[in-house]
Amino acid sequence: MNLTLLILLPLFTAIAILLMRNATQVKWVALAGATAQFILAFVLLFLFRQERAGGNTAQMLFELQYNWFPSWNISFHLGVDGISVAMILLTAFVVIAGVLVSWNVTKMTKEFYFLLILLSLGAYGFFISLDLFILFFFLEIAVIPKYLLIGIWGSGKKEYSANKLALMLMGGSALVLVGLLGIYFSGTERSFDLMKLAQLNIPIETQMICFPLLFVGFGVFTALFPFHTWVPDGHSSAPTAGSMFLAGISMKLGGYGCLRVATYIMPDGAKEYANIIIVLSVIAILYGAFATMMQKDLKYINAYSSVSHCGFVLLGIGMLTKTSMTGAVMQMVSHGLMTALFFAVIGMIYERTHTRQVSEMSGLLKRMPFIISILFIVGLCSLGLPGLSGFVAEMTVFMGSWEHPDTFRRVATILACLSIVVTAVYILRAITSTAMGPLKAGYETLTDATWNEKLAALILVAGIIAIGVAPFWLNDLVSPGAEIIMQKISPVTTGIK
Amino acid sequence: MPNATYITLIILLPLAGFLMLGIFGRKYFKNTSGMIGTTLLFVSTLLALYTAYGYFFEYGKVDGIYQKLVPLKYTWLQFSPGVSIDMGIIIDPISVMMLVVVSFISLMVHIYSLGYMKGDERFPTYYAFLGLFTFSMLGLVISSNIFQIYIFWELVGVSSFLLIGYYYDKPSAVAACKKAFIVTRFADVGFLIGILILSFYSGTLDFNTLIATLTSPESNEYKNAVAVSFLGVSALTWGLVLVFIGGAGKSAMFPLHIWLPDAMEGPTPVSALIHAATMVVAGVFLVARLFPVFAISAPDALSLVGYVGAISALIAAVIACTQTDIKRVLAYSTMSQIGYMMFALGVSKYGGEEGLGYTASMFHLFTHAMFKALLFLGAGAVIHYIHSNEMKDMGGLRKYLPVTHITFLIACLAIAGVPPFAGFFSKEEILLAAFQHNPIIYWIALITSGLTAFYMFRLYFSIFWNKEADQHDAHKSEGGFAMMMPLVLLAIGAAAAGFIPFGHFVSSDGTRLETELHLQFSIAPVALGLAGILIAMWMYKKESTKPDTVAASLSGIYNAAYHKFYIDDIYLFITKKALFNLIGRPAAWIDKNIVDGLVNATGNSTRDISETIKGFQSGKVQQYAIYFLVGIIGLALLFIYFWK
Amino acid sequence: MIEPGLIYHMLFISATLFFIGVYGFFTRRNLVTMLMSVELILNSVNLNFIAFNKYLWYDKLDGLFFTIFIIAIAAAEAAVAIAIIINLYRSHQSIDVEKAEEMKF
Amino acid sequence: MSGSTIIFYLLAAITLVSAVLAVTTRMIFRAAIYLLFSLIGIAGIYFWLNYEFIAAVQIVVYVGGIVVLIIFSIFLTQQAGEQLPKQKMGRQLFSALAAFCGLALVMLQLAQHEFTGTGNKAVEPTVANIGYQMLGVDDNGYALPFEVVSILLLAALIGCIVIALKSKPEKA
Repeated sequence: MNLTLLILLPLFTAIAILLMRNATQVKWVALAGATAQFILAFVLLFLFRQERAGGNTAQMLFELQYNWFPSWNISFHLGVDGISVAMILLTAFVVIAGVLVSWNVTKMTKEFYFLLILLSLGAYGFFISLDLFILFFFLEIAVIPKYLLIGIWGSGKKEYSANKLALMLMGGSALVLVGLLGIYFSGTERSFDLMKLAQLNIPIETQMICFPLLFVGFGVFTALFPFHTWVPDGHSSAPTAGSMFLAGISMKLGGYGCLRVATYIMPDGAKEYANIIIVLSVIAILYGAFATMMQKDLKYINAYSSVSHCGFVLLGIGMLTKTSMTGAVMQMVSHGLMTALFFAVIGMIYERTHTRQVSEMSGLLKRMPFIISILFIVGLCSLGLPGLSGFVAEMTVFMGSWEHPDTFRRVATILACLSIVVTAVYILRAITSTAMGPLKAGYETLTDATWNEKLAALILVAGIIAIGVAPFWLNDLVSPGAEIIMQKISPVTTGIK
Repeated sequence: MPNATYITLIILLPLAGFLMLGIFGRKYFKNTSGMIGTTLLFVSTLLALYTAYGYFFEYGKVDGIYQKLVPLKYTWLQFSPGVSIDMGIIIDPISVMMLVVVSFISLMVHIYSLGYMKGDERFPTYYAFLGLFTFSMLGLVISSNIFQIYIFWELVGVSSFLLIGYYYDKPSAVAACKKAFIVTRFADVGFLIGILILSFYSGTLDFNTLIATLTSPESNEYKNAVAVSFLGVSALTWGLVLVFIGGAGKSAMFPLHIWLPDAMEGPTPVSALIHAATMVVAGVFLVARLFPVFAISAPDALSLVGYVGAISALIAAVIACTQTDIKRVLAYSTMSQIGYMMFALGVSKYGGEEGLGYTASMFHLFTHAMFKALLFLGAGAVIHYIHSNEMKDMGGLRKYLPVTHITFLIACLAIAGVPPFAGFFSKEEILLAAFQHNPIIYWIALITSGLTAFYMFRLYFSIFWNKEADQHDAHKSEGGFAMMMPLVLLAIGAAAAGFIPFGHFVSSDGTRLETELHLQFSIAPVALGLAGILIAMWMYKKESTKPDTVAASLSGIYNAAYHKFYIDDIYLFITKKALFNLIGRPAAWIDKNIVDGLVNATGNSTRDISETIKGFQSGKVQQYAIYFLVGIIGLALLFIYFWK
Repeated sequence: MIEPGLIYHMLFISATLFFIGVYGFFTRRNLVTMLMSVELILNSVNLNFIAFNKYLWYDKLDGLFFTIFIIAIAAAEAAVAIAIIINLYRSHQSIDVEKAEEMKF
Repeated sequence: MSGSTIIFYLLAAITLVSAVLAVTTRMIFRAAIYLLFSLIGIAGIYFWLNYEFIAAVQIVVYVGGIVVLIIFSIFLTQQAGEQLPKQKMGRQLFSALAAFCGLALVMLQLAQHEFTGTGNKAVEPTVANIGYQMLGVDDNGYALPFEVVSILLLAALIGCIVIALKSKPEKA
């Protein structure tokens, strides 16, 4: 399969959207494009599994390389492994759901959909790049539409949030860029090629400097404590689809970058800084969870819980075992689906009740059984109910983390485990007080979900359940990739024989 | 060999019911959902009975020992070589016994609910949730992998949450379901960490392998697990204690019991199924499942189980004497009886005659399921008739509810340990086991058994005798066939289950255990039981002021017990005051003001700096020219004199 | 015939003239007088070119050509400048630079 | 001190003194006149150096063209007799200081620098030589800059017209 399709498809969709005359056409073109992406992602999955089943054990499949800027050794180098395929699937799910829930956007519809599709273009490009320069290029493509999405279609203090988000993410990108250049100029060979750099054994001094730059840079995207404050403001001000993309896709760019770029290229740096990463991620997990408990706005609740959940991604990476890395990727996929769905549901509720304050809602189950059922599913997923994706991912991280016999990591793991209680507290608080209790006066005429909302929700729920009920396929997809990343990190003493 | 397909079907049929009714029920099966659920479960129950028959009488026994068979195992999630979550089926005496109990009680509740929940707006949802619960509980008991049990453990918890909150527009129900979920969740963290510890040291998650490695003193795994210690206690003991915390949460052991009384907000049949007969004994089941490890490798952990069980039994019995809500009385009674099962395990040893406690515990679990379900369903019938849970609204109902009255009486006699009802046999075994191994626990158990008889008959007399029935509408009937049939069936069970030679089937090591009655030993408990009944009769048979007088004379302890020994208030203090105010609020504050403040401060200082700098851009050409010249001179000096 | 030492004199004159022009450019507030200062500066440059041509590279005429071109450009520049000044005067009723400061911040 | 040298110093003095007066006087018209003298002084220096052609150009373009242009613009924008507004004292001092420092620096550098001329044969700056080279297209020809400057002049011409045009009143 030619991977450029993944870039060209959104590109042509975006162009086609610009050529459309009215909002209806725009919507249908966007939906068609998103559906095509969705199908393409599954075709990719299918072909990938076929290749692997056929015995192709190359690290990257479907590789593709064009010279782009030969004098600086920049090439247009694409390729996927299991981790990328998982992330691409996630993106496809979120994009189609995002397009569907935005069906009622009336303000500048064409531009809105254009930006959504552009963002997906950046994400796909990011996930399939094997050249750090184009990886960075796509990263930037994925950042800029967010600013506009929040600034134009947002709500509340949207300008503030848009600025904050864009500046913090740009700051992160700047660190990434500095780190990339540091790597580029450090070795004997000037190269941006990921696969080449991974073989190069970058000197430890360089790693000590560049690893934190890259990790923190990407970490900003994935809400690394204390660089997470864009998350609550950004998510709560963004339009529904914007929040979905932000939490479902953008935050994953960071996690993927931490894993694929920082840890893969600089294993020694990762080992040196592992303890710091663990401490920060445990803080993010617990502190995010406790901060969530005090939130009153549904979007803030989900945003802070994202901080907590993304902490698991970083914890999985910081623990540096194959299982924990696999868990980190699973958590990315799971959290992407789950949080996108959560934001979609919040958006649906908000469209009907015109409030997001938990205290102002009550007994909605009576009027909108479908939406609230989805809310229950996503809430339960968030607190890690077996059968849904969150459980699988968190447990994999825990199991991976527990493979270290030293006390420090043990304590970290136990602290992280404790968060599942806090998660239960805030999730139950949020869903019971919105959904249950007597129906609030004035809400008697609320209606249930429309076809597009139902479709969007069901697609995401299908993803969540597919992972939750049958995690082995995702595990099989991801763990070989994690293993390769782990190969260069000299085997950490594992207790499990 | 057992047929894996049948056993899988036992579990999957309720799940099918859940999916079908949950997704399509509201639209297509508005009225037929009850019948669908019940039929599916009926098939399940038949299959379970068939499996039990097959296991106990056909293939289960090899050389006189019941084997642990694993007819199905499927790798669900591979962590690292050897460590994986498998979805499997384990067939051994306790899992088969539980299969029968769970499916049978569940079937009774399904049938009963056909009458009890008739006309409810969310009828299909109710049956869907029942299906989900039954699925999870059945899955739990046949789990062959410790992580698999955790998975179903959580699913059981969530179905319990959904069913407690079934009347979702009642704020008290909403609060109760939250509380139940969060308290058990808290305990589950212990369970989870326990799993992590056990899996780390044994290198597996599979029950059979895990038990085998951790109970053989020669294996390296065992040596490691015992050698590593934390706070003077070996890692293995820690792991088991943590697992037990999980079990204690689910089984409402002191001090994690606070959710159980509140859980009575759910529909009464649900209380009968989940919060009396099946889910709450999951903790007991878990300890029994890991019993060899407890008994052989970590006797300290096992004695902890024993003491926790005994304390819970006593405290719950005392509290039960003072409660006025009949369902709450039953809830505390459940807790007390589970305490019995726990300490029976706690005083047991592994293997042979020494394993009497194990058998007794399982036996009690079995009989308790019968009579406690019966009690709840009977209470349900009463509540259905009176529309109130409070004792003071009841009295003299024996004429109006004859079937309920008789069956309820049988259940009360059974729980009070009056021969020849089921409870007598199982309780005698427990007391015997305790007597043999731990006198302290034995005395606690004895006192508790007297209290049990007292509070059960207090309940019985208050409902069916006491003041004469007033203006209850005569035209109201006791409830249809659907409600009466389960009562009668369960009453038969409660009356006759004790005659099953339980030790022949279930014992700690799978061998045949002969249990005989020691008549001279039985005198004390039976006498105490009868005394309890007589006191209750004296106080409550006729309407009088005696109870108040007694309560007044024992005011200190009465008040403490009436307020559940203030444990709820302590929890409330810890969570509301401490957790929210001391951690949650500061965390949110720090985030808003310090972390975010720093971010904003960075932004603001950038702006301030630029405000200062922009003064240079005055728009005045001459100023620019001066800067320009000064700059040039500066650069020239720099390059000429300093940077040659 | 040629005294090389004189080049120093020429360059001193040129430099002095230049800084006189600079001083004028800094202190004058009237645009026309600023333009005059600029002309002085240009002339000092011309003088420099000529001096170098005369005393150091007398075998070529390049300095001379530069001077010619500078004079041509200066003429054009003066014309444009004056057009701008007049336009500014129309819009501001003044040609005080201190008052023409819209392009700030 | 030969007569030639005296003339040189005289010309230099005229140039510098009138330049100083041109930038300091507060009568704008007088400033223009002082500028005129300064430019004439420079033309004199050109004559003194035997660069007659340049001297002529200097007089024709600067004295005859630019200064006249400046005087016109003074008339167009200003009451000729008015005194210029006084600059702030601080600004004056600072400008003088900056200019003086710059001058000192340049002078210092000049004084320390040793100039060496080429030993080649001199080329006479006659009008014929200038003319040939100006329009020559060989290695030393200046035809291209010449053309460029002519285009620049044209552009300046058009630019002047456009800038100085009165903007039309906007149509309603």
